[in-house]
Amino acid sequence: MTSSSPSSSSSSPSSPSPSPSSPPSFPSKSKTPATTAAGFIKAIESGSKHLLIKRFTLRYPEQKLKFVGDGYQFDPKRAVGIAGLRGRHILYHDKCTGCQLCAITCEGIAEAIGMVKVDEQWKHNKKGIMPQIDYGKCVFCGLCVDACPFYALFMTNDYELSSFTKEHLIYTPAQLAIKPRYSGDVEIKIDDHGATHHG
Amino acid sequence: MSSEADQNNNRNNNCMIISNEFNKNTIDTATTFSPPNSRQHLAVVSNSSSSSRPPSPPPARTVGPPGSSTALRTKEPEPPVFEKGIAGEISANFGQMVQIIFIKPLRIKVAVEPSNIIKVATFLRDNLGFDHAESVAGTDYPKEDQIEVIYHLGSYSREDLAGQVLSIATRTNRDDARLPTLINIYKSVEYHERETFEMLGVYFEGHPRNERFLLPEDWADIPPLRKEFRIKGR
Amino acid sequence: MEDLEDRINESQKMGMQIIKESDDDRLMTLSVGPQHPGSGHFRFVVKLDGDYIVHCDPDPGYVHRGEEKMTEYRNFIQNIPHLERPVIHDSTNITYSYSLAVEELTGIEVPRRGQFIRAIASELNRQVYTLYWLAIYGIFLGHSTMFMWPTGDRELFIDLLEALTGARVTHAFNIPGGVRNDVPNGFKDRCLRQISYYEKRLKEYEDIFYNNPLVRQRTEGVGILTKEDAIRLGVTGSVLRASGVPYDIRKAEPYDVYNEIDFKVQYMKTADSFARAYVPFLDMRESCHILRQLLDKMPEAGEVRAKLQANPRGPPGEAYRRVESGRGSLGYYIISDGTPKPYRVKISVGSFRNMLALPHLLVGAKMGDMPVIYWALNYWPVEADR
Amino acid sequence: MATVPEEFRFGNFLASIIWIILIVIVVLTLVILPLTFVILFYVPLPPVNGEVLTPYLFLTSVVDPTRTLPIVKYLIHQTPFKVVVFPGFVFAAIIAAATIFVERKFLAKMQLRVGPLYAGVWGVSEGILQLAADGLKVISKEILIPSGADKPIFWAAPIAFVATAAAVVALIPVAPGWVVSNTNVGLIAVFAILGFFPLIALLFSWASNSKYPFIGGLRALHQMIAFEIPFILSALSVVILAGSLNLTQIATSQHPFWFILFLPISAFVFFISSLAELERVPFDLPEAESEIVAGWLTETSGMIYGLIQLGSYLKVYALSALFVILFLGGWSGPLIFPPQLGPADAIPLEKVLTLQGLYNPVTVNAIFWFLVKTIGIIMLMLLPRGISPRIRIDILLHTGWYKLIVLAFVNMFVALALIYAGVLGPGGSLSLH
Repeated sequence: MTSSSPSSSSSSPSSPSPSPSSPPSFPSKSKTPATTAAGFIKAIESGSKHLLIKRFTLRYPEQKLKFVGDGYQFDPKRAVGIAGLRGRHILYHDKCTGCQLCAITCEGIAEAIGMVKVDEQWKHNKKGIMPQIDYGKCVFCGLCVDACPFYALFMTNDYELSSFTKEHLIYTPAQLAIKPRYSGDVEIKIDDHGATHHG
Repeated sequence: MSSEADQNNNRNNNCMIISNEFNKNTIDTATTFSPPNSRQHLAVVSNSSSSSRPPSPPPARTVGPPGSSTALRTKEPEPPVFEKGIAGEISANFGQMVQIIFIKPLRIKVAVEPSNIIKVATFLRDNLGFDHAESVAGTDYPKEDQIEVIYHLGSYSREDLAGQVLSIATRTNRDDARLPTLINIYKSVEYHERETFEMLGVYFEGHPRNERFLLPEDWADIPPLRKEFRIKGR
Repeated sequence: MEDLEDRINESQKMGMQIIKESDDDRLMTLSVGPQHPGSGHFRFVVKLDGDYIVHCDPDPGYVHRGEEKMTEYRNFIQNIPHLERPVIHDSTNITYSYSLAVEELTGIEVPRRGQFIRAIASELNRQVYTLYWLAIYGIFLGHSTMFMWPTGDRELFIDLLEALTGARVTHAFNIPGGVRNDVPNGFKDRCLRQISYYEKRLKEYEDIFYNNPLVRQRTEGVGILTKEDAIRLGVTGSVLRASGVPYDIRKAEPYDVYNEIDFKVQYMKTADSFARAYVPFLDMRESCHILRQLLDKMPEAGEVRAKLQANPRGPPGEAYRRVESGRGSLGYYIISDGTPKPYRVKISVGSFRNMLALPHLLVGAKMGDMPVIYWALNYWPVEADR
Repeated sequence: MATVPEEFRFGNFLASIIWIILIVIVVLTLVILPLTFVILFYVPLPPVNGEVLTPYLFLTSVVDPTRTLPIVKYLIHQTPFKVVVFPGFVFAAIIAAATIFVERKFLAKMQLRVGPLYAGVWGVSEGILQLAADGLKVISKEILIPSGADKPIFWAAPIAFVATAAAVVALIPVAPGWVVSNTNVGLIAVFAILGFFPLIALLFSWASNSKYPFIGGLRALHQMIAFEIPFILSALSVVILAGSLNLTQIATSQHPFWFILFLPISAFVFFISSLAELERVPFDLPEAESEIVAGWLTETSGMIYGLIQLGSYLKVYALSALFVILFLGGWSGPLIFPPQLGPADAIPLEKVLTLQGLYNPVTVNAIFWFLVKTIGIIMLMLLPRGISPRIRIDILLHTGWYKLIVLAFVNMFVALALIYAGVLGPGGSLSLH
């Protein structure tokens, strides 16, 4: 009764792996330890072994993770996104036409985007309106980027947006145009002694 | 192109659902009938290899090259045989009491009158092996002044029914929404029916606890999933 | 199995007897939650006779957000970010079945590579969820190391998902018609390396937790849910599989590419809390196996996303699609009336269905077994409330 | 903009520091110096080194370093010093504090995280000041008393908890002659005092007027009573072998062979029982947070919680020291310290620096070995917290009443057999005295 023998796990290592190049490296065993003492000794061994294994804590403010690419982008021609972190947006003023598609998309999601008037003269932006994003409401889903057909609104790797007041969370078009500087260089390194975050 | 035909077929069916009226057999379900014996024979043949070993995969239902499309989307113009057999068995037993609304791969929807639902559900449980309810969904149709409550039934005990979901729908009047409960047949509907009561105001006769479940204790408004309840500001 | 039945009879007899003998003065009413560390956003009122629970009444709804009502105001794409809020740790799976249902309604075909990426994200997210669940199960048993290790290993999977989807928890990655973006460069190698590391870690988990005699002592034979009861109550996911029913949506109704994947449904027959705790673990191990195959079979190049119109809409109709999430079957029942917004969305979640087993198992159990039984049900309060 | 802090000005900062210095000087000249003189004039001072210590001599000793050491030596042999500082409260409290820090770091390492990090020197000793920071936080927190609580008991219980723990500490000898209270019934006194703890837990949980503390208090009572008996029985076999209840004599009587060689099962039972007595993992049922919130500590807040934590870590020290005395030979160990720290004919200042006259190699050696063993036992007590879950109350009671008592008896009979066979005990073949 106490011996739990999941009928399937015993057979899984022997089952023919469809990808012979990568068989499961560790056959699954689920045997009850022979005695109580053996189980305790196994547990103590497993626990004390970790005193020698490297820790994988990321010491965040001192270390920062390295991300793939420059943030999430979207290619309207191929209608597919480009992988990257969905952080703060970046707005290219020379591309934005003030079409409001991003704001319309956001209407049903977070209502974070509002169109505001800017003091700039662009031929392609007759109305002179551009998105202003309230990061107190934004959920960073990136669907506004998907909606932009003019390569004007992308997302960046900048995720440190905390501020003391709510007003500071509202980013005007001018603030959104600034390219953030993000210098994360820590990557996960996995070796025999465990996984670590390595700078 | 088969998918286009599908769409048309689908649309016809679905239009039917929305403008569904009981007692009026608008779809010719007679074509889907087949004798129960032949259905069971089919079922046994198609699944006899897998029924002995529990963890083995159920028979593949996909037709055509693997992965070219999802399992559900490769539909034959006519309803699949196995599902047709089940629907046929129901129809054979209840005749005009049960109305087959659609038969799709792995999905069957039938509609019954509230007075017959207990009889039909008992038959489904005892004779066909649908042993649990996955969800109970209520939908409000203000134009028709009706509320539809749909039970999605599945089966754990019968291997060949593993992927099947049989939906059994019934409708009640909006103003005095009352339905007989299925809790004595399917214990698993207990919380779902309770949720439907508070979300749509359908009183389930015989249910031990028609009371608040998910909403706040001080909720003093109409049931929120009725269409006339509007979220503020929208 | 006779032994098992004896135990059930014994415990049920005990529970019944206590109810009969006790008068109300003897009973102590305890409110477990919502401020109790062992409940989450959930409350169940238990009545104690000595150390035995004689009555249990679940009271969910503390995080009810009306997701089903909210969907009626947004179009099919806009629904995605808020639909993953009920269970952000499993957010790929909860949008998976939604996407499948919308695809069925609107008739969108997903490209083959997109299907593979979806499945990969789904399996990675299953690991993330199950590790989180396991961590909490560890701390519920007072095993603080089992809280820290899975939490740390989960971080590695979150990093992988972050590279894939761009967000750490709320991915908003599945979309009707495919996935949002293609995999980044070097993703496959990184994934494979991590899986082999992770399988080593799973062995450590087994040593320190599952084979620990004290864990066995606490979980084995506790809270037995027989196969008949499991079927009758309609539980799903690991709870069902622990009761001896090899039911997995990935096998029963293979969606996308799962019919090409060779895997076993993990299940156990002991039907106790240990089985319910061990089946997710076996699932994680099997999920590694699935991930390897998915990465191996994924086409090298191709479209990942079908081109959508701005507001996808389909003919009036209804669809009910399910996927196997970390907590079992997760189904969406969507009725469309031909407009870009759904007419009605019903989310049928595993947590809500498993909640029915909670009073069934707790009555007659000891108070000390409460966290062991409760969290082994794989119950996620936020998801149940929706 | 209320959230933005006031601007920092260096001038204000300097001014505040100067104010503090000024106030300290004023208080020193007006209060402390007169008070010192009054005490020195009116309190009769004892003789040191054959001559009567006068206020004049006492003050000149500050100037003449050679006179400092005799006074220090005199002072540290007085009872108040022993009670307050060395084998008594402060010493135990320092070890308790170190235990908390080591426990956190040790567990963190086992669980692949870093533990306390920011309070301390970055890169060298991270988090070493964390305990001080936590203590400050706990002191500055408001103490909330639940409505309907029995206030006198609610206030008295944490103080009684620390006092009781300190009373146990007072009975523990750390070196020959270094014990606060050297009674002949030391072991019985220890168990008698330990018997207060379930009472305090129950009283406090009752006084909290809350359900979870009450369940926790009852659990504490059950657990401690269940483990009291194997606890005492396992120590009884030590008493049989040593022939004494005095803890110092028990320690010295195992001079060549430690009792753990003859009584391994008793030592095991004693260790398990002391884990249960301390409410440590896997026996932390009275504080099981996932079942009964925080057990009998649910309603504690602020310094009440701090005091109970302090008391429980004092108990950790006391019980591991007791284990060392009963089974590991107390302070016995090879002499590794030099007989003198410096040459005998040194200049006065060097004499002071090398602590001549004060330094006793035997005592220092004894304290060293005692500490080494005690810290080892404490680490052993910390280990289960990383590897084992909490056990259930019925399994716990079953373990206590059925298994441990039987085991304790088994080894007691072994001890009796050894004595009757003439191997051990007074006049035994293996005893040297």
